[in-house]
Amino acid sequence: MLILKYLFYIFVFPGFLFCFFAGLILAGIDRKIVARMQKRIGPPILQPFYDFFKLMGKETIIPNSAAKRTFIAAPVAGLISLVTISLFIPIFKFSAFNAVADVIVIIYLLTIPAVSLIIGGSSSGSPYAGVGISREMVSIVSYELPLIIALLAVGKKAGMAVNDGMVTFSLSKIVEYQSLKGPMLFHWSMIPAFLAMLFVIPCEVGSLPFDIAEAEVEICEGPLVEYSGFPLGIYKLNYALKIFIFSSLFVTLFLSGNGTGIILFDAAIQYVLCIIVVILSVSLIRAVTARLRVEQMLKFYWTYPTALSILSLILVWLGL
Amino acid sequence: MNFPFVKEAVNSLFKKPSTERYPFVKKEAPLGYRGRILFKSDKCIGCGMCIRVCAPGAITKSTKKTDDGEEITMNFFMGRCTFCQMCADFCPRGAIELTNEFSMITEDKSNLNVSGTFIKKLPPKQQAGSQTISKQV
Amino acid sequence: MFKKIIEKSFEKSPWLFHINAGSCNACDIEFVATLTPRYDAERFGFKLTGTPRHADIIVVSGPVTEQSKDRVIRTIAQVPNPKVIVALGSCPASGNIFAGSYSVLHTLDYYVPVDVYVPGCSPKPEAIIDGLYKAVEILKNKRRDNK
Amino acid sequence: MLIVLGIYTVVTKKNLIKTVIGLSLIDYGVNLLIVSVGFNAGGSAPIFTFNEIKPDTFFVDPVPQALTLTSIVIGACVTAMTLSLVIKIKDKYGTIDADKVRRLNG
Amino acid sequence: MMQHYPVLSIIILFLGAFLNALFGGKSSIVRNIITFLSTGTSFLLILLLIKPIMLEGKVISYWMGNWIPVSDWAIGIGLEVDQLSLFFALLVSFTVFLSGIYSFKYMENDDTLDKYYVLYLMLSGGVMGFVLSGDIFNMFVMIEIFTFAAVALTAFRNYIEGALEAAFKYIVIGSIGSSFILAGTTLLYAQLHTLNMAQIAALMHKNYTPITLFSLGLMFTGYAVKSFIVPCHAAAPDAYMTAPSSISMLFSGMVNKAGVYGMIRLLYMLFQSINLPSMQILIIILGTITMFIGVTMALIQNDFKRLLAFHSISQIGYVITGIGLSTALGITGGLYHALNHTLFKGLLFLCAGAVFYSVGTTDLNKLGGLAKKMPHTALIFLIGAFSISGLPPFNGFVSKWLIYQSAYEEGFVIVTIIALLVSVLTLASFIKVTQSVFFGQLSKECENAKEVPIGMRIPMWIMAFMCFITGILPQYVTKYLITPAVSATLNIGKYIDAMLKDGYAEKYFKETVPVPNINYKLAGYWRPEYYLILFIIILLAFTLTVLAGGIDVNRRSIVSKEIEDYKYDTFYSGEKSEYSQVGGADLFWGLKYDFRKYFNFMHSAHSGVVNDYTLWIISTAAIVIAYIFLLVP
Repeated sequence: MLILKYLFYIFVFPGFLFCFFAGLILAGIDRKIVARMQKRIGPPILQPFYDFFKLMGKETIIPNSAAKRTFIAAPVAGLISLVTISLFIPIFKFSAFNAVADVIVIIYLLTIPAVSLIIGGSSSGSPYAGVGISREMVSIVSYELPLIIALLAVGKKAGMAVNDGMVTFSLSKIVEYQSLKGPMLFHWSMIPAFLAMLFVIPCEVGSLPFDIAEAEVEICEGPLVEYSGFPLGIYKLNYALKIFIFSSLFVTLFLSGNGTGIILFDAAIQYVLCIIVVILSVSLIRAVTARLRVEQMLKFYWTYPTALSILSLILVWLGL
Repeated sequence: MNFPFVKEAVNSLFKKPSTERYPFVKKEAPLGYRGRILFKSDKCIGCGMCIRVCAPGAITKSTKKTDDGEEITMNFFMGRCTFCQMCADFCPRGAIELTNEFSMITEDKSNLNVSGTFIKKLPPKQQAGSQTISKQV
Repeated sequence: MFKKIIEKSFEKSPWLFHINAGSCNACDIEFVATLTPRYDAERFGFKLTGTPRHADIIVVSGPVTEQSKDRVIRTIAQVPNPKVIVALGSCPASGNIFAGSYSVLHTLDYYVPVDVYVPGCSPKPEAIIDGLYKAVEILKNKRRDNK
Repeated sequence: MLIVLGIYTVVTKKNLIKTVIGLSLIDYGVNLLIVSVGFNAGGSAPIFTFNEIKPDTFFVDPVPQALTLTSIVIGACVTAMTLSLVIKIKDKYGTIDADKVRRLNG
Repeated sequence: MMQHYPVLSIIILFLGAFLNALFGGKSSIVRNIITFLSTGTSFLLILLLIKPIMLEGKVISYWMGNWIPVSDWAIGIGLEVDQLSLFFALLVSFTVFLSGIYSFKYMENDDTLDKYYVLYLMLSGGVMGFVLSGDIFNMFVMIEIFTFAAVALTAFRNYIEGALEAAFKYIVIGSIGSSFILAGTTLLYAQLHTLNMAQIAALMHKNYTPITLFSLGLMFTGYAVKSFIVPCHAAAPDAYMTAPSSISMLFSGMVNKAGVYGMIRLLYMLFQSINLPSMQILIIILGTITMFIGVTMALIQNDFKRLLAFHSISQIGYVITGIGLSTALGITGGLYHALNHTLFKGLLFLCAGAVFYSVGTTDLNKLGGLAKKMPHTALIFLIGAFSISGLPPFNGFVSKWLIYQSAYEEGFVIVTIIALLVSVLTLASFIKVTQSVFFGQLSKECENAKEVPIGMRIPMWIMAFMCFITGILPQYVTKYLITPAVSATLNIGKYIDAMLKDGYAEKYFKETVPVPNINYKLAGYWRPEYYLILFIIILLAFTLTVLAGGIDVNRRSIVSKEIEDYKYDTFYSGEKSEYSQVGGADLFWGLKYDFRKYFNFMHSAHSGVVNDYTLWIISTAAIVIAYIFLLVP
């Protein structure tokens, strides 16, 4: 019986199907909002679905300089890790697996899709992919630092109150803390961490100002140069899933509390919050800014957001 | 670190998008637009002025002997034309006119040709005395 | 049912890839103009991609000069099947004013089977949208008949 | 004292052979240290045969002496090894100046 | 019979070395058999020892030449095997056994092989002896033996460009380190008149005289030199790079682990001073610096083995930090990481050896596209790279997680942040290696690269499998291997009683020895059903790919020849797909550009001159001693 419950978790609710639809719709909304900001009609909301199914229908070409097996396996590895992350993220107190310390698990699981993109790109053997990989890696290094500090700050804050002063790495404890004391955002010591995380989302997801790795213009789609048909579809799906998962992680960290009892309502509320977060951070910045150079991005990420999150860490450290 | 167009982007979010819904709403080309060529074969006298003046050489003339004169067909190959309207200006008889129809999408190249034929009656020839005329002058 | 969804989605999200085979850039600007807010091509799902591998519709502009000949052939060969080739402007169709030059020997359809011609020395954005619209139909029945 | 002197030579001298000498100096210094540890005044050398142990003879502590034996042997091997290496470096790099023999850096 | 296993395992190794010297010259088969037998039996003996020691917690003590301690005063050299030393012995014998198999094939086109195997067995015997011995001078002798063997092996392939120079540096630094240890041992002896570790621990309890503190400083630096902690790490990368890969695997698997073992024994056993916060901070600072410098130096390397060498330095930094935390969780993390490090670092060095064996060069800029020619090595390398950078299903993740957890709980927030950052940088540098060695365009040199013979691939597969297992089943590994070892480190009462006789420890320790509570809940361990779910997901994903992949792949129609031959070339925006490999030095331009001042400084700091390295060691010794005298009492 337990297996069935878990199977349901994996495939339906917080797992594959839910994320599949939620992610793609979120990506559609994001593209529509960006279009509307530029005063043009913009594609229909279901556009990512059409893109995905069209790519399923197209022929898969494997270039002869590619290492065939890794070339196909890489996108699937990214997909698997994204699905497993979604199991860990609690939606208002309900989470498929409430392992004790899953913030670190999530940090590492979040790097796997990026690594799968890199391995896929490098296995395709094209020089464009080589350049794309080195940029993707630099972008991972640049956004990882502020992300870690912000998560530690949140962990420390939740840990202060909930599990007797020790730091907590478990999301369910963080949610519990927020249900007691209201969403994390309202504690003024957490505002810098909130802003830092807001900056991190575009780079983590790879949206415009920081999508140097998949810059269409200069190095034509970076690591995805040689992909076509089905693996490319999986990569586009990964992109959409990442938006959804990272924003819902953001919501659990900063905006959650004790939602209503029924899971469906909770999921709906969480999803609405995700949309707002995505619009605020990804679409707005995407519609307005141009693409940065690699080391400008690194310089940016290791100064402003890191300083913000360190500030909030210190504040939390002083027990405020 | 100022984001340039944030204000403009946000309030354009609420305004109506300014795209023209083209395929569903037909749109007329502006007045003087140089579109597809309309060839009025009855006015044309086959002088070939437009051929000489057409830069890409999109106009070809072919004549065919028929019993009551030459049958001349002028063929304007749209695929080669730069729509510069030189031929329309230079045509002494104003036989060429560029309409403002702009979408000439085709699958095969052949139906890009605009052509018109007309019969040009030659002046009646005095069979024997043709050389004599020249001497009189 | 699955095949039907794929069928419909082919029509809804064609991706474009632009090749400049020596054109005077008039058609290139017009082509990109279709993606601007005024003639928004994105509402039909058109999206400009960076690599031929991602593309469905290939838009070639400019007379196929000797230099760009084998590059055009190679790039078009690298596009995965059900692909549609659109000749933008009158240069690829006939070589326009460059026809007689030493470097323009043949027109595009000599090297590659062209599906749609969009004539006009830099055709209007609306004309380009019409052309792409027809290309999408061709793509759909290409997809259906070799399925 | 000897140890400090040895360290000084190893650190400052450029010529590799001088470094080897410095090394062995350090080694001998430590050996002297070991021997001196075991010393207690007035004791006689700890060599005796079983039958004539006199209860009250006062011996110098034998254990460090055993230690020094091994460490002298080790010191000798170290010097032998380093010298053989120096010879090989000489014919390979053509020089034994520490500054020149620095291809592996970074 | 069990009493004699530890001694036997050491003797067999030395016996093997001796036999090899005698009969080795004749033919390679004889040599291989001797080596295989000796390493195999010693590994077997250690395995047999696991049951009594690990499970029942017994501690075996064995007096060489049965010099039984007279009136509870240790005279002879005692051999002491408790859980901790057995844990390390297991590591040592496992790596020795595998590397032996590997080197049969790997070294076949080298000359004077019998000398190689003699030195090889000397090295393994030395480390085994070091790990099992209970007497500090005996440990010193064993250190000398394995440093000697290591130096000789580094210079084994003297035609390699820097081998001699690396060997010379290694021996100079190594012997300075061991003279420090010798000086420290003698000072201890001067103070306590005994060499037996257990007795020292008992006598030393709570009464620190200045001399013992001074000897602590000396020995601490000595062991730091041996385990290549940052200030004195300069000799390591050169030695790793020039030594044959099967030996550099031993270096990274055993030699610096021996240094770490010495450090643990020194800090936890002899000087229980570790729980003084000031001493703790020193070790953690050293650990973090090692981590950081090791990785940043690795990023700018463009030689495969040198990059791996710098990585093993940074991983040792992890282990040291883990141990420095001195909480039960911290030490578990440290030891677990030591186990993992031996596994995946050994694996990576074997892959480096395989690449060297088939292509002949390990320079990142020249290699490329080997995945097509050597699929097995590429796959194994990927497993190794993922486990070292700590991606979840593999073993690096578990141990790093423990270290982060304990570091953060101890309040060292900066340490956790740096540790996480270092793990991302490790990932970065391994992506660089994968791209420039295995994927990308096939370079000219690699045309004739062929897959590595079976003989070398078996140990690689075993290692890769072990990496995966320790990653998936952390509870079992910790329950049987690590927790007993941790309890042994923390609670030394049992060690002393077994060594001398019961009740001895109580006499000296005024209060009963506190048995630390090891019942910390293994924070956030994956419950077994996770694995079930994980496998289901992977199964699903696999079917998905085959199903969808299948549909399109067979539908790929071959159109006319002229057009189609370009179809499968990589996309060069039209150009002929000529060779242009992106890899090696020109990766991570962004990072290098931003920190170029830092990288240039680091580059010049490793000047390669022997004197500078020795200067560093001396300065670290001075700092450590000054630190101890100022802060500890």
